[in-house]
Amino acid sequence: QSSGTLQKIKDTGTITVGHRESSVPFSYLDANQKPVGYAMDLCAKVVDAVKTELKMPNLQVKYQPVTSQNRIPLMQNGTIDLECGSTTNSVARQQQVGFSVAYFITSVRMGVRKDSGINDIGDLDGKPVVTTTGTTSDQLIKENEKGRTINVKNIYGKDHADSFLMVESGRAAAFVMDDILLAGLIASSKNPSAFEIVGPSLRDEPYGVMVRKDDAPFKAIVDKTLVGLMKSSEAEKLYDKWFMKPIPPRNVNLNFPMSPALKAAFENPTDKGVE
Amino acid sequence: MSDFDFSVIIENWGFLAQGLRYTVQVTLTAMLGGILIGTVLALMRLSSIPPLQWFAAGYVNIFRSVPLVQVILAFYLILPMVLQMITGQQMPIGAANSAYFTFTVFEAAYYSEIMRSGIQSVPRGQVAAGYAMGFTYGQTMRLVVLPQAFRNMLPVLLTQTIILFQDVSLVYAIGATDFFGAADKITQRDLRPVEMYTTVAVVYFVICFALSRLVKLLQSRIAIIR
Amino acid sequence: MIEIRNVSKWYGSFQVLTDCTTNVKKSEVVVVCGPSGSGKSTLIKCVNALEPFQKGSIVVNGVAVENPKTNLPKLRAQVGMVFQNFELFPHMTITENLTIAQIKVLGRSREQAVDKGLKLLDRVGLKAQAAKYPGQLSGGQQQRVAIARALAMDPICMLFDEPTSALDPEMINEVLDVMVQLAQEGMTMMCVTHEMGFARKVAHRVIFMDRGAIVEDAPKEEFFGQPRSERAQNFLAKILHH
Amino acid sequence: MIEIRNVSKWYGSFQVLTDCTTNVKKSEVVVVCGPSGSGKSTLIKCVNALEPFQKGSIVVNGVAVENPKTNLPKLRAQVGMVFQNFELFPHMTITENLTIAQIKVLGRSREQAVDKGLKLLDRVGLKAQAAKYPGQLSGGQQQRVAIARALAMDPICMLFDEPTSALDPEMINEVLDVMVQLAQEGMTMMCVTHEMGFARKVAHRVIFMDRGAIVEDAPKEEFFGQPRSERAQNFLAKILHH
Amino acid sequence: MDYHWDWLFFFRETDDGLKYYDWILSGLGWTTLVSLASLAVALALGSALGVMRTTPKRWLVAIGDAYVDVFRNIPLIVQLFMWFFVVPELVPDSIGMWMKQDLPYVVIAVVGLGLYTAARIAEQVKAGINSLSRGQRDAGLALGLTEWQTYRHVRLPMAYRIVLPAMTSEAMNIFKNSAVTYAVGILELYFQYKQIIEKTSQVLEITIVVTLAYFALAFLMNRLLAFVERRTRVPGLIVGGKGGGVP
Ligand SMILES: Nc1ncnc2c1ncn2[C@@H]1O[C@H](COP(=O)(O)OP(=O)(O)OP(=O)(O)O)[C@@H](O)[C@H]1O
Ligand SMILES: Nc1ncnc2c1ncn2[C@@H]1O[C@H](COP(=O)(O)OP(=O)(O)OP(=O)(O)O)[C@@H](O)[C@H]1O
Ligand SMILES: [Mg+2]
Ligand SMILES: [Mg+2]
Repeated sequence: QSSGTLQKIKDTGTITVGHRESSVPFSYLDANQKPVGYAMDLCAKVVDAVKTELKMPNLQVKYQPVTSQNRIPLMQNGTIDLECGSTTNSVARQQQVGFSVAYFITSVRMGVRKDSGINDIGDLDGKPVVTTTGTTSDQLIKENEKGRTINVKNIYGKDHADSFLMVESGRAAAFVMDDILLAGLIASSKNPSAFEIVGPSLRDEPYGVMVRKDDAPFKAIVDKTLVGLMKSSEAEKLYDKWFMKPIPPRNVNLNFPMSPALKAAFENPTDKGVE
Repeated sequence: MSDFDFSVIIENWGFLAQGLRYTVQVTLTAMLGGILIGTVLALMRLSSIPPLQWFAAGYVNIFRSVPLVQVILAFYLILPMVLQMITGQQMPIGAANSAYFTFTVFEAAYYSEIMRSGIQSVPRGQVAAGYAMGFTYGQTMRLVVLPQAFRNMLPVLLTQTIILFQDVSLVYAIGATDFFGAADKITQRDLRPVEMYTTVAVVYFVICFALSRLVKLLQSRIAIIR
Repeated sequence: MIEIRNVSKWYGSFQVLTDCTTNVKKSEVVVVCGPSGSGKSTLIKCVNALEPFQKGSIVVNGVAVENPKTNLPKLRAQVGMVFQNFELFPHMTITENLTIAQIKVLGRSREQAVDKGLKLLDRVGLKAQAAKYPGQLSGGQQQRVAIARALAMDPICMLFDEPTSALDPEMINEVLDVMVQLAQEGMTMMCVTHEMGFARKVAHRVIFMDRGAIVEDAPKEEFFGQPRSERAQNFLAKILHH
Repeated sequence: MIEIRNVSKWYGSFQVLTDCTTNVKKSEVVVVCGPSGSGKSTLIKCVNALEPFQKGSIVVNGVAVENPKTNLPKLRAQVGMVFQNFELFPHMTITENLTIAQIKVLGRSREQAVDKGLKLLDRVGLKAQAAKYPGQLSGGQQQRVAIARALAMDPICMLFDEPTSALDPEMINEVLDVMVQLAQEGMTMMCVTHEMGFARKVAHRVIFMDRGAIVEDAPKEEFFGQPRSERAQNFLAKILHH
Repeated sequence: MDYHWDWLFFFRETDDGLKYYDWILSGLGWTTLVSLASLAVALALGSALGVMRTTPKRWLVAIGDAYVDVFRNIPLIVQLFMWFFVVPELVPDSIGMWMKQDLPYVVIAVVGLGLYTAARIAEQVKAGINSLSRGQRDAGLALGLTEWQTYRHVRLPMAYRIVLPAMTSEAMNIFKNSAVTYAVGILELYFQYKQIIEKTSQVLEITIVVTLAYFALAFLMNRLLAFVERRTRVPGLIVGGKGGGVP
């Protein structure tokens, strides 16, 4: 089934893009319920490339919302051809699906209240730390404690808004999560100046565009497009648009400058997954 | 928390309303379809033909033992595969459409139990009277038993519908946007959970409360006939 | 008209009817009595095949009810039946109760059916109640409607199963009066009842059942004069004494 | 023993009892009859305050039941009551039915209570059924147990509400026999019933009610000989005729 | 469909040193604990409310009715959110702080789920009591039992028997409803389910296993209550259902 996706797109005359609905600023719904975001812009370029490749300028593009639970099965059963969200490229996932080169590198860090006095993982000893289902913060903390013995009380929010609310309401001292998500939450909160992101990166994770497994021809088009954007500094412009400027629907500004890790990734694009 | 910011509700009211409409549509579809299939299942269960009894009992017991979320997810993932096997081509049916099907099939199990006790609440003598008048089985059911069973169970059927209405929120598992899902998505994006949840609670309460008052009204209406 | 020949019936291993044989001729009125649980209801329900039986034969108007080829709905439509608990359809008005089977089974037009229904309702003295629901009538009135409903099908015979035993003492006579009138007009009737006054007045024969068997089957005069079996004597003594 | 003085009762705006006055002396047996819905059950339930009433007074053994200070459980324990549908407790064995109130209300020990219960069960001829559940007994047996249950509390008087009207004709006498015996032993009794045979045999007085009012209250001989009111005459004619 | 099946991943080690099946077992444990504890709360409170709604006292009926109206008409997940995030802000600060920092989350989950289910139990208990003939109460009172004693010895024992089938459904439901408590941070089965999907992406295997686990829990509860139903069946008495109906 190696030539699967391109063949399928050709046969059906449509390409289905899977997107998230609240992954700011990668892929989310704007005020008109249209999916927008950094990853969506990148994918639009991919779709253009597919049109050119197949010589089908009138290719129909369908959008399909996905969740973190169903995105992989939906990719596998053919509901979506391309997933543009904030999916970490991990070795475990590579058993099931394929990934493009990384278009973003996130770091797991801590979101805290400014008045909490927490600056480093050492300050977390004996405190409740929240994270969202799917991430094991205590494990990351253990890996990074560097000889110190830190005991934290782990609590879990059902989603990022819940977890953030735990920090906001004082249930948790810190929210251990991808820094870009923390930045988005802080920017959207009622009082952005009350929170900050602190501490070292506990782990770096690459985000990739998800495609079907072992579909080299299609993945090649995706990679070629993305690498082209990165080399031509067009990716940088898109980054600027979504991370450094006010974005819809509420015109908040994430003010999240490009990290050295991402710069490096743009220089040397790779589709290596994290362990 | 004293500084409630309800602007987020107003800005996104269109999206919420759209979600509410979807919730209502799924509820109505699953109610009508579920009662229809449920009645057939109830008749099968009460029939004297063992294979029909087994089928109906199995259907009801399996669906009643599995969490709805899992069923929603499983149907969403598996249904396209089944369709593909039948038609030979990939047929993604979409989250929104899958929910109509799943809820109808799932709720049928619950409605069937209600209809079964409704049918059993009709005295045996009524069936005998129907037959004695020369009615066939079908006529006895259609003209005598089911209208009474339905009337007796109307409040319970509606109560189940209230539960169904609330359960539609579980379609978040497949990413369809019902009322709750819309609220949740806006919450994740704009981060006003307290305001959003309060609004959601009020809207659900008002609708379900109105429905449960309707149940009471119907109960007293029916009491006159008896 | 109704021939019951060696009918036996079991519920599982429990025998409810044992080798019952009797015969109801046209225009004859037969009263069936006996202790509770003796199988009276069961026997009478066998006549229009509301209960199946395993042995013997019942022939109604020339048709064997146990024959799998018999068109039961058609047969039942010809046999009127009145139940202890009336069994009017509570969700229909009195008029609908009287017309639904005429329309759905006999295929009469709605006008014909209503016409017939109202005539019979008048006959049982309830024309004024036509638009009410059964729940709005007293027990005696409901039972009279039930009789009218059966008559509306122009039955060739009528079966009654303790038609007065669910009624208040005062209302029993309302119903018995209608039944006496029917008997006097020559309707063939098979009637389970403990109203010995009624039996004395109109029955031609009395059947006494005990434990599923027909113990006595005698002309009225003989039965009340001197029942042969001791069981029947005891029974009569008990229900006549108070 | 039981004095009912000008009792009136309303359900909302509907008057169920209108100015009822009567008196039951020690060892007297009073039968209450009247058409359905005339308020017989309501009146008898007022006597042990199962129904509240808005006007008048009822004094039982010197205690006014409508007085808010009256200890109702204690009063009710002294007044035995038997219901139309027996109302045995279906989830308790016969023995438990007979002992629960003795233990919980009178504070008797379990042995005492069982002893007393079995004695009474023997008296109504049901000692063998002590370990069964009510659902396993016939109606007549159940009603006899219900009488025994009431007697177990050593009541000073007994109220009966149509104790035989839910029974099969054959079983009525089992129950009436027990009641006749009780009456002959000098128990004070107030008894709603249509069994005129029973009334003739043991009643001292008969009360006839119609539409919530006591229309006749006369010694038995007078009532059966020549009821004063036309309504009572009609009623008697109807229920005695068949 | 090019799905990569791997049933053995359950025996693989996770990053906290346990195996994935340990996660599932621990989730199963929490699910059972939360469900049974909530069921106990719901039965106690629901019975009390159900009884209140059948008394002749108007104000007791009103309280019971209002409770049922509120707790039945708001989705469980919203109620849990309210208990978790909103209620601590509405009470005095010291209590609020205690609720946030010292009160174990499982207590909030049990209270939330228990109070929600209590509304349904209250409906059933009320229906059960009302389905008894009024004569049963009268008979109890006539023997001198107090109003409370007639509930305790006469009406409730029968009412429970009558509504046991309906309660069985509710008891089965509570396992499924307990899945929502992951929203207040309980590490029960559904939480582990999501967690494992995030970690391993073996969606189908884990979905099958977890679905079967829920099925097994509900089924066990069903058998248990069927046993109770058999044990408490009153000889000679037909309670509803069975036997009626269509030939
Ligand atoms: N569905 C059934 N299954 C098993 N036994 C039954 C069933 N229906 C009736 N019986 C039994 O059959 C016997 C005869 O019942 P039937 O109703 O004919 O008696 P009956 O003479 O009409 O009594 P009654 O005067 O109480 O109406 C009884 O012993 C009864 O228990
Ligand atoms: N809870 C109630 N609410 C309103 N009306 C009632 C209520 N209970 C009884 N009634 C009415 O009060 C009247 C008297 O009822 P009651 O039961 O005392 O009559 P009865 O003489 O015992 O009749 P029966 O012979 O049918 O038992 C009837 O008209 C009845 O409809
Ligand atoms: Mg019978
Ligand atoms: Mg009465």
